[in-house]
Amino acid sequence: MMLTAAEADAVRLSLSIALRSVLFSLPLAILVAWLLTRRRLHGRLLLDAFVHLPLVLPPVVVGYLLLLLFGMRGPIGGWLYAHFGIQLVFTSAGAALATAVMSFPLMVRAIRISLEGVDSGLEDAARTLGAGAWDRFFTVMLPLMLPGILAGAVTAFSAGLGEFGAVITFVSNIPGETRTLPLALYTALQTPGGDAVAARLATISFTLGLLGLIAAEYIARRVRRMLGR
Amino acid sequence: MMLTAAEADAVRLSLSIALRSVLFSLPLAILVAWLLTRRRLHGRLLLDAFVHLPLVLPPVVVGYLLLLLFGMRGPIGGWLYAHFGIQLVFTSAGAALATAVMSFPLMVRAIRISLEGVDSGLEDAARTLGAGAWDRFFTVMLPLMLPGILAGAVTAFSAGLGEFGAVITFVSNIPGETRTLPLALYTALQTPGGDAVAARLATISFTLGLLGLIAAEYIARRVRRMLGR
Amino acid sequence: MFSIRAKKRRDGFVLDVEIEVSSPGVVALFGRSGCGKTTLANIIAGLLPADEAHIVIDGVALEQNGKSLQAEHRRIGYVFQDARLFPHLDVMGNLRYGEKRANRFVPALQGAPVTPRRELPRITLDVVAPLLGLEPLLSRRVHQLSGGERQRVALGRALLSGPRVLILDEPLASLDAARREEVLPYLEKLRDELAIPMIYVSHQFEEVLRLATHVVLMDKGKVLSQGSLDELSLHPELRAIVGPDAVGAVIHGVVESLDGGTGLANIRVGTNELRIGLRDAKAGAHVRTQLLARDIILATSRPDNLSVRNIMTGTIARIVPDDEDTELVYVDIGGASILSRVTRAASIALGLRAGLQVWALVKSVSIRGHAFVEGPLLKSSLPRA
Amino acid sequence: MFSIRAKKRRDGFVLDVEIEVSSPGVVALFGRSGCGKTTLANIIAGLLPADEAHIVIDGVALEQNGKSLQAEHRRIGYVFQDARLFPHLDVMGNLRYGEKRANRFVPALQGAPVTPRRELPRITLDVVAPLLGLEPLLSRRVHQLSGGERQRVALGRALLSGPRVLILDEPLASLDAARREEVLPYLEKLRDELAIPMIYVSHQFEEVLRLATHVVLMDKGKVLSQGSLDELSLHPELRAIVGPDAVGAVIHGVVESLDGGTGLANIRVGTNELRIGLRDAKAGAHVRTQLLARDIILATSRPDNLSVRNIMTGTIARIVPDDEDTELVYVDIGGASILSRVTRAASIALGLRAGLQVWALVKSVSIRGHAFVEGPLLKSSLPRA
Amino acid sequence: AEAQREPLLVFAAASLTDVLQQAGPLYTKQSNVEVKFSFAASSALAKQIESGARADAFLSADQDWMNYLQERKLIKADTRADLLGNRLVLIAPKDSKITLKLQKGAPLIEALGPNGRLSTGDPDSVPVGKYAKTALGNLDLWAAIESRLVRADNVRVALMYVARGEAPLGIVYATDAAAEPQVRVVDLFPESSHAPITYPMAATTSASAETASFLKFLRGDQARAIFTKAGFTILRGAGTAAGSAPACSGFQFDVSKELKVFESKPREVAATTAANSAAAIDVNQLYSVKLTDQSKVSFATTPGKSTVADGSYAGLLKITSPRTQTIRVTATEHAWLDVVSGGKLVESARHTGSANCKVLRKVVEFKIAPDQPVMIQVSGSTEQQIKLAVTTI
Ligand SMILES: Nc1ncnc2c1ncn2[C@@H]1O[C@H](COP(=O)(O)OP(=O)(O)OP(=O)(O)O)[C@@H](O)[C@H]1O
Ligand SMILES: Nc1ncnc2c1ncn2[C@@H]1O[C@H](COP(=O)(O)OP(=O)(O)OP(=O)(O)O)[C@@H](O)[C@H]1O
Ligand code: MOO
Ligand SMILES: [Mg+2]
Ligand SMILES: [Mg+2]
Repeated sequence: MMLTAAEADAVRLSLSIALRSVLFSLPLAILVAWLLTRRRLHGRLLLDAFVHLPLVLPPVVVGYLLLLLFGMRGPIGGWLYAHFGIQLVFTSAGAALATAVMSFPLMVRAIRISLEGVDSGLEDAARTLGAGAWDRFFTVMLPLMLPGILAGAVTAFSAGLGEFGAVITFVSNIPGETRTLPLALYTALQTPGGDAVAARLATISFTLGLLGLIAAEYIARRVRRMLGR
Repeated sequence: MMLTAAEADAVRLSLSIALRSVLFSLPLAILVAWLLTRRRLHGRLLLDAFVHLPLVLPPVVVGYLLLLLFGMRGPIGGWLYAHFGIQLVFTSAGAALATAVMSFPLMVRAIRISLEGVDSGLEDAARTLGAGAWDRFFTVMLPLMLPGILAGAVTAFSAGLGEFGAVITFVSNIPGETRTLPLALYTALQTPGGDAVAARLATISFTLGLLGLIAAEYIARRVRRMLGR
Repeated sequence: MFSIRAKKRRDGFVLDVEIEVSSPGVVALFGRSGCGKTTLANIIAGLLPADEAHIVIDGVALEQNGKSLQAEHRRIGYVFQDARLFPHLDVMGNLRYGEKRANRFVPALQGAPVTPRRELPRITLDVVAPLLGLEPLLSRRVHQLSGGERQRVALGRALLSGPRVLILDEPLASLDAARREEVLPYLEKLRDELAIPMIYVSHQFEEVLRLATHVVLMDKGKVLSQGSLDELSLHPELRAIVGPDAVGAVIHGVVESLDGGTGLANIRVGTNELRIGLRDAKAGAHVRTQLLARDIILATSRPDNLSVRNIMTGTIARIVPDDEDTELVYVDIGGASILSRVTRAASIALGLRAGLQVWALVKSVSIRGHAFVEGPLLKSSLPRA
Repeated sequence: MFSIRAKKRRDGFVLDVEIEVSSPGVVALFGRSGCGKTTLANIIAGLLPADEAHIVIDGVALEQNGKSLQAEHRRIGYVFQDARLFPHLDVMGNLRYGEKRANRFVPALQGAPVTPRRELPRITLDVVAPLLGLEPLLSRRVHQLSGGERQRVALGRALLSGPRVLILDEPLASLDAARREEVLPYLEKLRDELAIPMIYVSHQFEEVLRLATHVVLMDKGKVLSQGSLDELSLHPELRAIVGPDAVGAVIHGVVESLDGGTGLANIRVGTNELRIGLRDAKAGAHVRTQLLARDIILATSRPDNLSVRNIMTGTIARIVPDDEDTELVYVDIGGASILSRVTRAASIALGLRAGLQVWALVKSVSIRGHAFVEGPLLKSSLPRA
Repeated sequence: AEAQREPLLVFAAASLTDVLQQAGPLYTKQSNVEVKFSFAASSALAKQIESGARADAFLSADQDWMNYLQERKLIKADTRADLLGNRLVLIAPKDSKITLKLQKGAPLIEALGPNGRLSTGDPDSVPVGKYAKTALGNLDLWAAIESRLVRADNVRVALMYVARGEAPLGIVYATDAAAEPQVRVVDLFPESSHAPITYPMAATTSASAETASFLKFLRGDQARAIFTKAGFTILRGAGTAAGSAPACSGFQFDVSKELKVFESKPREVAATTAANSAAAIDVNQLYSVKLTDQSKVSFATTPGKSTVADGSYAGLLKITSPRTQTIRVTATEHAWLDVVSGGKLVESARHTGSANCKVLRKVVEFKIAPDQPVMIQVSGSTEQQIKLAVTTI
């Protein structure tokens, strides 16, 4: 199947935005997951709730909120623009941000589960060997969480490929800039007789997701073997 | 904060739809997660990809696909209607279906991670004690997966509260029947000056999600204590 | 009774064993750390697929001709090296888990001749709980147990599951001596009265001595030697596994008479008589005991005025060096062989040499006799004597 | 040296111990399964918060006045009852994990007097790997190790981490005798040459005998008794932990002379002399040994023509019943006490009673002497003799 | 009193949310029939009806999706009528200083500033965007502005971008602009610059009997007040009852002459494909014009509506000697009309139309130089056969 220029654009954009969103949110998600598993942290529940916000709110609303915060007139967006010349709204960077925000809870959840699955005895062992909290985190927890992190990243990447509402609301649907596959798909569906194009795009979406899964599966298998499971 | 009748309706609908979707998809998700962790299953990757479809496709597209399949003129929907008088499209049952489909991959992922975290030595122990595959599954795997299942269910429930694109596309936006909180929110946003109402609805959404999370956290803590972690 | 052949290749390690034991009883797997004991146990239990296996236990085929019974249908009570208790159940729940499945239906291996199943005795919680000292633990959560407590619960759970065979992978390693002393008699009972065949993995000769009817000595995945404990007790490789202090001949005897007052029994061993502490034996009962080489004192003339009650006459069969400064002296005491370790200095001083008549002394308290009930189980495994 | 006080309440179990040991060396925690040894070890390591604790080891305060040093700053090499190897690293990776952090900076407990840190000797992989037989395992993955192999790797990892103290929780329980024999000398070396203090949890008296300079006998969360092994070796509770065969007086002696040819050393014990196999000792060295009660033969007249090389004269101090049919006889051999177990029958036959002169016989091969190097570590823990 | 009857289910374009939510309860009050609305994108609603949704009526935001349903015979064609009209406006944030007259060569790009973007619906799919594209095209502004567009998901979002100041300018409907206090209308687009903005409504084939009465209510005074207040124009056809005579009302100027001409019998004529051979027609006479494939037609001047979907029809006609300076060209079908006089495209003076008027779809007025031959270019027609008349004032 040859892609038209517009389709190729959308594919390229989707991949790059999903990837950027994952790369951006992964370290943060790991950190947050870690914070959330520390029993004694104050305001843990609040942080938890905040992280889950994008999950419980409709994507469009998240898009609106992002616009309020990260728009050029928003408190954060304005500051970013004034100081760094960074513009998020109507750009692919903004699309990556919206995607990251939407998939953040999924990522945190996945990582958290795997974090909880790590035998605390091993952390104890590392402590007695002299590993401080950060050291332990990087040398014991992180490697053992790898399957969970991977799962979280794949979930986020896949979800990122399909992200729609928050993206279209925050950065609109600009060909070559923010028109990702789902937005192109939506555009096609809005046109009477656009079904054939939509089907094509859906197939592409699906194929990409599938490829991502296969890759993830392959990596996960290697990781699992490495961890001796 | 007093709710108007329409808001109360939306809250009730959202809760019931999210709950029904979780209850409906949970057993299936556990089954699928289990199948997916069995290394030797043929067509595992295909099943995996299929499960992830709703994640990689934009919700609106999923809604259209559901409409094509489960609409009264669709192959499955038509059959269901002809034989059982079951109508999914434009009903809250359909909304639950759409919600379930959308959150299914999240649920499966969460359950799968926790499934992989269960010590296979314990399964071996159960085998030598005479427990067959199903017996083991229900008496050893399932209880040990409980935290993951719970996490998956909460994720799904929360995501269900925020589900929009697939629902509005599949079952439309009918007050009292399918107008859940996010749809009501959307409707409010379409109305000039509807921002205040939208904000109210967003707050309700968020509060509900938060309550669910707190409940889940509480249960999870008890489960973890029960499992001696 | 046990007919086990198994091959399994793992990276850097090859297991290739063949164990044939015609009589029922307890097969001890003995060998150095890493020699493949757990691997073999897992294959027998059906938890690890072998490259090639033939496993028939108690007339029931578990694996043969490429066909293999599922682990859950093998009725093998397995006490793992790590206890593997279910963390979501309390102690009672763990015990009940086995008990509930004790009466399960178990299919036969396809194509195997269906042997009428020996009726297995039911072991109940009432028996197991006090025996293993589990009563105070019953409502405990698994993570609140100490290492030894865990192992006891695991043993109880396996016993309750109605096993046809028990596999015990170093079950007593984390128990203290007193607890071990309490559990061992029950394992003996299982063997003698309930006639549950066992495969027993251990490093402790003491345990093997009390339980085993057949010993398999393994090394690097191979069977080095197998046979009765008597034969194996003279095997040189044993020293490396059990340590020099546990070397000593295992001998059999028959109780001639008992002195209820002193608790000493007169045991006929070959042409000699031994007096050892043995309260529960009956006259005529078979007794097995190990005379540790370190405990045997040799004299070239009959000694008197000693607290030593056991003086056997015999002839030195041969003398072999043990370590740098000691020698092992094989003494034929008429119908049985015993081993004595002496320092080379003493050997020279006494002029020990093959053919010399000697008196072998051993304190009664140094000898632990273990009565064997004459059940169907052990008859065939008893020695010619 | 060790100053440990800890209280901890868990459901159904209360730990309340106080251990004071002024001299460096090896403190053995001894006690029945479930008595709280692991709990105490975890508190000392800083892994389990105590309700109340005061822990000073080697002059370094780890916990006091409600202030507590983090586990990672305590420099405690802990070998866990379960090995706890890192599954994502191979054996080499596990060993290196400790080694890499051996030179880490470690803060002092706030408010504690800063004692100049004794320079700890570096233990390197070159030493540890061959010693523990780890070379063939280095590139193995953790899940490919047998139970014993895991334990050896864990021990190596702890040794490499530059510990100030070692806590060993039954580290040898899953090793075979030969491997144990190989590891024990190294633990002795650690104690004597590297002067690494240890807290050693074990059920094996043999291990305790060889390593411990101070023994803490625990029961149900309390310290039953503590002191030198000599004192403790006569404690009745010991029997339940180590079993009747391991009961026996621990005595100290000084090497008088050595016979290079026979490998036997003459040891002065009180007014008597013992000849025991001891190759590596020098004249004048201190030797500790246990004379097992089961090994001691009593005679009422001097015996001859025996392979027994050790005949001590002494007087019966007292006789106490041991079990139903045996008695423990305390014999004063001039400057030391030894224990002999005799059957009641023999006791009656020989007319044993307090005040009677007796000859105590023990085979040289029955005695395992353990030379103590006269390092700074042990001087103060050595007995008056 | 009457028992509560089955509620009506009305599927309506999201942009009608506000007005219909006001109108609904009024109808319920008067008829004791509850009306439920499902608001979503017209496309989704159309497809839902296709999938068997039991909606009684459909109110679309554009003709396309109504046509979609009509082709599939899912609406009662005789109930279809254009209910409302709207205007396209250029808006700016309330505090913006921008002033601009929307005409050819207007400094729209300049008004956006160096980085600013123009916010409107996605021209590829969202109706407001499609109208904006046509209008900008007609004003020769499209090419320059295309890359500076913010293409919103729907008109409300486009409006919000401007209201929030994220975009300095936007193109939305007059109704939306009126409802949002944070924006200010910079200028209205000339009506001639785009096809009329109309909201058709129809009863579905599965509609309950009650539906007709509701549709009638929407065309009544009570509803009209709500619509007018919101800024909608009421199309003429909306005044007459559904199903009766053609709803030819709501025009913005007097078209009685045209209506009359359209009642006469048409003459047949075939439009030609080249300017030099254009078929001559008379004024004040109704013609039935046969068009040809647009791709085969070589226009004298590029038609004002620059991009035209494939498969549409076109053709050329000419009037030899008009005596007046003002002519009106009227056509039945939804076609684009250009008048070329003296080799130049003549800009339309004003136009009016009513999609629900079966007879007159579009009346466009042109000022021409007298006694010059006038060329009429028909393009972008969805039908091959259209009715057309040129009238003189
Ligand atoms: N999963 C595995 N993959 C590869 N090799 C393994 C695996 N598990 C164990 N081995 C190796 O197989 C050999 C036998 O291991 P096994 O666990 O059977 O020893 P064992 O006799 O039970 O030892 P121990 O007394 O220490 O428990 C060892 O050399 C071990 O390293
Ligand atoms: N997490 C816990 N919560 C409550 N009680 C516990 C917990 N862990 C252990 N215990 C109890 O505390 C007591 C001491 O346990 P500990 O593990 O310290 O024993 P131990 O002396 O190390 O025994 P072993 O020799 O069997 O390893 C035991 O009775 C045990 O049941
Ligand atoms: O009301 Mo619209 O259909 O978003 O232009
Ligand atoms: Mg093993
Ligand atoms: Mg312990």
